[in-house]
Amino acid sequence: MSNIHVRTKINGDVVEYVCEADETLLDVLRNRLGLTGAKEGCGTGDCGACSVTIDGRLTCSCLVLGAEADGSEIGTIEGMAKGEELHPLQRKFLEHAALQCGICTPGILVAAKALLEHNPKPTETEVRFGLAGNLCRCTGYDKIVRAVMDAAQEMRRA
Amino acid sequence: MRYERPTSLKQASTLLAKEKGSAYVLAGGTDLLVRMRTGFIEPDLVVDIKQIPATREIAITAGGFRIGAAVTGAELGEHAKLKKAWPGVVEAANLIGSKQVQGRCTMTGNLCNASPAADSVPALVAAAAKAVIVGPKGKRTIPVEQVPVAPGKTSLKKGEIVESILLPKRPSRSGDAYLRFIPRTEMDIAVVGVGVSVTLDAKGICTDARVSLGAVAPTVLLVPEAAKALIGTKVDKAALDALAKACSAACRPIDDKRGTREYRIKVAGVLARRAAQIARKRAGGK
Amino acid sequence: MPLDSTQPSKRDFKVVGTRPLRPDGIDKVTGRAKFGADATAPGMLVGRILRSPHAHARIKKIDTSKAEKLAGVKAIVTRADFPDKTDGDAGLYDVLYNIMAREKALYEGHAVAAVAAVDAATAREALKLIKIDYEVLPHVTDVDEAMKPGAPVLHSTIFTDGVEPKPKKPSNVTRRYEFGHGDVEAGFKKADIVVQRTFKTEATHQGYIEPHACLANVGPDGQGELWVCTQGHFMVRDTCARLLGMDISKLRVTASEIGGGFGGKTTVFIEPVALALSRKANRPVKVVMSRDEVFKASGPTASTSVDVKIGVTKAGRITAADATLRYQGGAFAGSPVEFGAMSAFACYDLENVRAIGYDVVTNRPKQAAYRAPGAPMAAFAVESVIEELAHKVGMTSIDFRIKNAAREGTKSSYGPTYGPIGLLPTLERAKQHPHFQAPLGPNQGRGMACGFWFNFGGQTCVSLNVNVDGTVALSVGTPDIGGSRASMCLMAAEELGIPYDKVRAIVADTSSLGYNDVTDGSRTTFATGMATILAARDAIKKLTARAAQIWSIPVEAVTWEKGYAKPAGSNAGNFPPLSIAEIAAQAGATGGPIAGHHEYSADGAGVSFATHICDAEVDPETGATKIVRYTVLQDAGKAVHPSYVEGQFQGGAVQGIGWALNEEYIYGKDGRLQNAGFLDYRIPVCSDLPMIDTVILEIPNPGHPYGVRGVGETSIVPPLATIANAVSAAAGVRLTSLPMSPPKILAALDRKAAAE
Amino acid sequence: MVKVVVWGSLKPHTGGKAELEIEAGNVRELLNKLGETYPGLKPQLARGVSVAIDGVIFRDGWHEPLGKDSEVFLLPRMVGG
Repeated sequence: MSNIHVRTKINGDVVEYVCEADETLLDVLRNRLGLTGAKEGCGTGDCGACSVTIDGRLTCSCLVLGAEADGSEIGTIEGMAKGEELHPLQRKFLEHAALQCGICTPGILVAAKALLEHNPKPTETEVRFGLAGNLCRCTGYDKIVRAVMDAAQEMRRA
Repeated sequence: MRYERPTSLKQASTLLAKEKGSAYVLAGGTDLLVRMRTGFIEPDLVVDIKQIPATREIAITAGGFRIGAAVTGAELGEHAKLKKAWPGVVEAANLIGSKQVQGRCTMTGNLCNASPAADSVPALVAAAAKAVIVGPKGKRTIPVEQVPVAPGKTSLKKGEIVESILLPKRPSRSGDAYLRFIPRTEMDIAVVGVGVSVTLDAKGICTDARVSLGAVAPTVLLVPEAAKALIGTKVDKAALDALAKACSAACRPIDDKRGTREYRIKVAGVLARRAAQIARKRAGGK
Repeated sequence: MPLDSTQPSKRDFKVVGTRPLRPDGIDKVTGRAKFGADATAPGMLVGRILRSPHAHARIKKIDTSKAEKLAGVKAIVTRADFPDKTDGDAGLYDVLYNIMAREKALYEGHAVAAVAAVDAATAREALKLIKIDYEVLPHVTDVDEAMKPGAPVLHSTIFTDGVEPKPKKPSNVTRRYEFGHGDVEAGFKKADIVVQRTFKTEATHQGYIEPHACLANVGPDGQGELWVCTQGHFMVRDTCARLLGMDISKLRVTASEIGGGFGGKTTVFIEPVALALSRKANRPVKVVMSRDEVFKASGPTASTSVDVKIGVTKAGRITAADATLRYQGGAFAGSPVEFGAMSAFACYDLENVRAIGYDVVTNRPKQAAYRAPGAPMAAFAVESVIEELAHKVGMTSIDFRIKNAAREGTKSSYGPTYGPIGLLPTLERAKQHPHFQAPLGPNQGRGMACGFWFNFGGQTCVSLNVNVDGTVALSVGTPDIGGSRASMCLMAAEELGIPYDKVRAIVADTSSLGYNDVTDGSRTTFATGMATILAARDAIKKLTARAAQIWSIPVEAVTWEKGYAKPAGSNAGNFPPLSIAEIAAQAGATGGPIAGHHEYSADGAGVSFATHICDAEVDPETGATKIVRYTVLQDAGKAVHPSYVEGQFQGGAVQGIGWALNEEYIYGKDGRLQNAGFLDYRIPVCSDLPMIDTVILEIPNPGHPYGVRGVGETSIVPPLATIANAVSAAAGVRLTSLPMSPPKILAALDRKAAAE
Repeated sequence: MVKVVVWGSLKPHTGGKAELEIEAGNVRELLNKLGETYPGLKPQLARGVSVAIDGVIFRDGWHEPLGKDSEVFLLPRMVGG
C-alpha cells in the first residue's frame, strides 16, 4: 500500500499529511491530525456526525478520501470559534440547551453554519430540511431548531 | 489500493483499461466509499475524475445542456437556467441524500451505480437524456436508460467512463417532474420513483410525453404505455387514471425491506398521477 | 433512609429551577469533548471482532494459526481465552457467552474471535484469515414462532420457570410471570362491552449516535485501565474484573463523555474483549464498533406479541382487564416482559386485573434496557384498547381515562397501593391544554395515551470538596448523559448557598470514588442529586464546626444560613457571618481539608406518569404519516434544570415516534438482519417532526429533599399508543402492529375499503 | 408477623399461596425467612427482587423496617434504561 502526500488548508492553517489511498478524510482528521471533533456515527453518510466543509461545501468526511482533499480548504468544528469568541450558533446551542449527550453537536453546528451562510433567514421548515442529514437521538430536534433560528436572527442583526 | 487523479479523460480511460484488478471511477464518492466501507467492494484502483475540467462544468449547447460527470447535486441546484428548463431533473438530483451528500454526489454516479431506486435516473429517462461515454475506442452517446442493465451492473465496457449527460433543449410549453415515495421526509432510498415529462400544444393538449418508473423493476423503466395515456389528452382525470393504470401495470417489483410488491404497484400509480399534474402545470397547462 | 423532612412543596428555591449553561458545554460545542473513540495511548493497537454470519450454528473448530502468522498481529482471543469464572451466576454466564460465543453462535453478529493488530487494515486482514468450522443449525427470530412446539431450541438448559408442573422438555420460554388481583373472569361477566385484540411490535434499537468504544490497557502485573463510553463505569469494572479474573481494585475505569445510551450502554459488549486482547498483547488496545456491529451485536429491545382484553360497563367503568404478553429478548433469558406485565395496567384503578408475561429466547442479539424497558409495548396494546373502549361507550378519550385513572389509594395492577401520584393532574392539565381544543385538518386524527414507569434509586456515592477559595469540586460516579452535571451543580449550590458557577462537577473514575450504580432507571437527578444534597449537608456540618473553632465558641452556638456560618444568637457572641470562602481559607489551621460525602442505597424514587397528545395526518393514497402536533405532559416532581427536563420529554417522545412509525429490526429468512444501518433503520430526522410541546408538572416526590422525581424514561411509554390512536383516528381503521409503516397503513386502508 | 404478597408465577414455589405470613422485622429478615420457608424461591431471590413497603418500592435496603400492618409486596428487581 503506497502512501499519498496531501497538502491542504484546515481551518485556515496549511496542513500536510500522508495517508493511505483508501483512508477516509474522517480517519485522517481523527487519527492522524488529532482533530476528533468530527465523529463517526455510521461511516456511511447517514448520520452527519462527521460533517465538515470542503471548499465551503458541506460534506460528510466519511464519504471523502483523505487523498481527495489535496489542494482543498477544509473547515471543521475546531475552527468555528474565533479565539475566545464562540460562534453565535455555538452560544445559542448552549443557551437553548440544544444538546444532551453532545455527540451530534459538532456535525450539527458545522451543518447549521453552512445552512445560514447559504440562507441567512431560514424558516423552521428550511432549518429542518437543512439539518435532515444530521441525526440527533437525544433532543427530538426541538431545541436545536430553536437555537439555529435564534442564532440566525442574531447574526442578521449583527 | 491505488488512487489516481488524472487530468484528462484519455489518461483516465487508459488507467482503467490497463488495470488488471478491480478498478472504479470516483466522482462524488458517496456510493463508492459506502461500498468500500461495507466491504462490498475492495478496489485495486480508484480513478478520481474531478481534476478533469470537462467533468466539472454545466455547458449550455446548441442541443441543450451538457452536464459533466463530476458536477454535484448542489451545483445543479444552483444553476438557474438548468433549473428553469428541467426542474424535475434538478429536483430529482437534489433528492439524493442529505445536504452533505449533495455537496459531493453526481447524477452520473447515480446513473452508473445502477441502482433501480436511483432518484435522478427516472427523471433523466423521462427527459430523454443521453450519456456521453469515452473509452479506449473513442466516444459514443447512448440513451441513459441503456446505461444500467441490472442492479449494480452497467453496459460500460472496460476503460469506459461516462463523461457527461446531455439534456435536450426544451420545446416551449414543456414541463417535467419527479416524485418519489420514502417513509421519512429525507435520507431514504426511494420505495417508488416516478419521472414525467410532457409537452403541450397551444390548446393544452399533450403532444409529447415520457414517463419513467424507479424502484419497481431491476432497472429504471421507461413506460411508453404510460406516455401514450397522456398524449393527445389535456392530462385530465381520465388520462391520469389511464396513466396510473399503465404505470401500475408496468411494475415488476419485489418485496423487500423498503416496501411490499403490492405497495409499490399501487403507489407507482398514485405518484405518476401527482407527478403528471405537476409537469402539466409547469408546461403551462391548467 | 432517614431524611430531613423539609416540606418540598413549600420550599423557595434560589438556583434550582433556573436554566444556567452546562459546565461541559464549551467542550461540546467546540469539538473538544472526549468521547469513547476519541482517546489514544502510546503504542496503541487496533482491536477488531470477528462475528458469526449465521443466526444459529455450532462452532466446531476455530483455527487462528494463519492469522497469528500475519505480520502486525499482536494478539488473538477466542472462547478459549475466556474460561468460565462466573461461579454459578447464571446472569453473568450469559454476559460471558454474549461477549464471546462458546459452543454455539446464537445470533448473526455474535462475537467468535478478536484480533489486536498494529493498524486497522492488518486487523481486518487477520479476521479474514481466521477459519471457523460452523455447523449451521435451524434458527428462529420471531417471538410467536419461538414459542411453538417444534421450534428450534436455543438452549437445552431452559425449562420454563413459573409454570406448574415444571416442564420436562427444554424450550425457548424461560419464565412465566403473573401479576394482578381480583377475579378477571367474574369481572368480564359484569361488563357490557368487551374489546379484545392482539398487538405486535418489532424490535427497535436505542440508536445512540456514538457506537460503543473503549481503550484498554492491561499489564502483566494484572493492573489495568479502561477508557469507555458507558452508562456505568463501576458496572463495567466489576463485570470485566469478574469475567477476566482480575482484582477489582486493579482495574481503573474512566467514563468518557457518552454519546447517548438510553439503556443500551448498561452492560458490556466489547470491553472484556478489549481487556483480554490488551492483556495478551501487553499493549493498549482500542476497540470501536462500526454502526453495523452496533445494530447486530449490541442490545436492541424486545419484539413483542401482546393480547389485551378489557371490559367496561355502559357507564364507562372498567370491570376487568387481562393481558398476555410475549417478549423475545434475544438469545438469552431476560426480556423485560415482567416490567411490561407489571406496568401494562398501572395507570388504571382496577378491581380485577391480570397480566401474564412470557420471556422468550430467539436467535437475535441479547436485548439491553431501552428507556422504561418493557413498558412502551405494553402501553401500546393497553392504551389502544382503552381508546377504542372510550369511543364504544361514547365518552371522550380523556374523560374515560379520568374516570378510570389510578389515584392515591388505588391498589396498583402490580400490587402495592399508590401513595400520592401524578396521573390525574397530567390528565386534567391535558384536558385544559389548547391542543385538545385545536381543530383538525383533513385526513388528520388526534390520539392520546397515558404512561407509567417505576423509576428507582440505587447505590450512589458522592464526594464534595471545599477548596481554599470557597469554590466546590463535586465528584459523582454516574456518567452524565443529558446534562446531569449541571443539575448536580445546581443542587450543591442551592444547598450550600453559593452561586452555581462556584461548583464544578466531574464524573470521577472508579478508583477515585466509591461504587455507583449505572446511570439508568431515571435515577441520576434523583439519587445522585440527593447524595449531592446530603454531601453538601455533611460539608456544612464541618464548615459550621470550623467556624466555631475560628470564633472559639461551641459548635452548637453556630448556625448555617444561606451560605454563611452565623452565631446562633446574641449569647454565642457578636461575630460577623463567615462565608464558605472565609472558613475554607483557614482550613489548614482548623483541621485540614473540608469535604462532604454521602454514600447510600437510594430508594423512594417514586413512580412517574405522563399523558401525551398527538395529531397525525395520513395520506390515504400512500399511507404516509405526518406528525402534525405533539404535546407531552409529565410530572417531574421538581424540575432542577427545566431545559433538560423538557429535553428528556421531547427526546423520549421522538424516540417513540420513530418506534411507532418507522423503526424496526427486519430479519430475512436466513435469520440475518437486513437493515443494520441508519439508511434503512429509520430513526426520525429533523424534517419529520413538529416542535414538541412540553408541560412540566411539579408534584413533589416525598422521597427527595427537593421533591425530585426521575424523568428520563416515562416519556417513551405513551408515544407508541398515542400515535397509534392518532393514526387510527386519521385512517379510520385500528392499527395493531408496529411500526405503522406506509405499506401497513395502506394495506389496512385497503382492507377497510374492501369491507365497506 | 407481616403479610407479604408474591407475584402469581411464584405460587408454584409457595404451595400455591400468593399471600404469605412471615415473622420478620425488616427486609433482610423477610428475604431470609422466605428463602428458608420456601426453598423454591431461592433462585428468584438470588436473581434479585424488590420489596414494596406501603407503596414505596425498595430495590436495596436490608434494614428497611416492616410494621405489623405494613403492606408488603415482593416484586422483580427493578431495572431501567
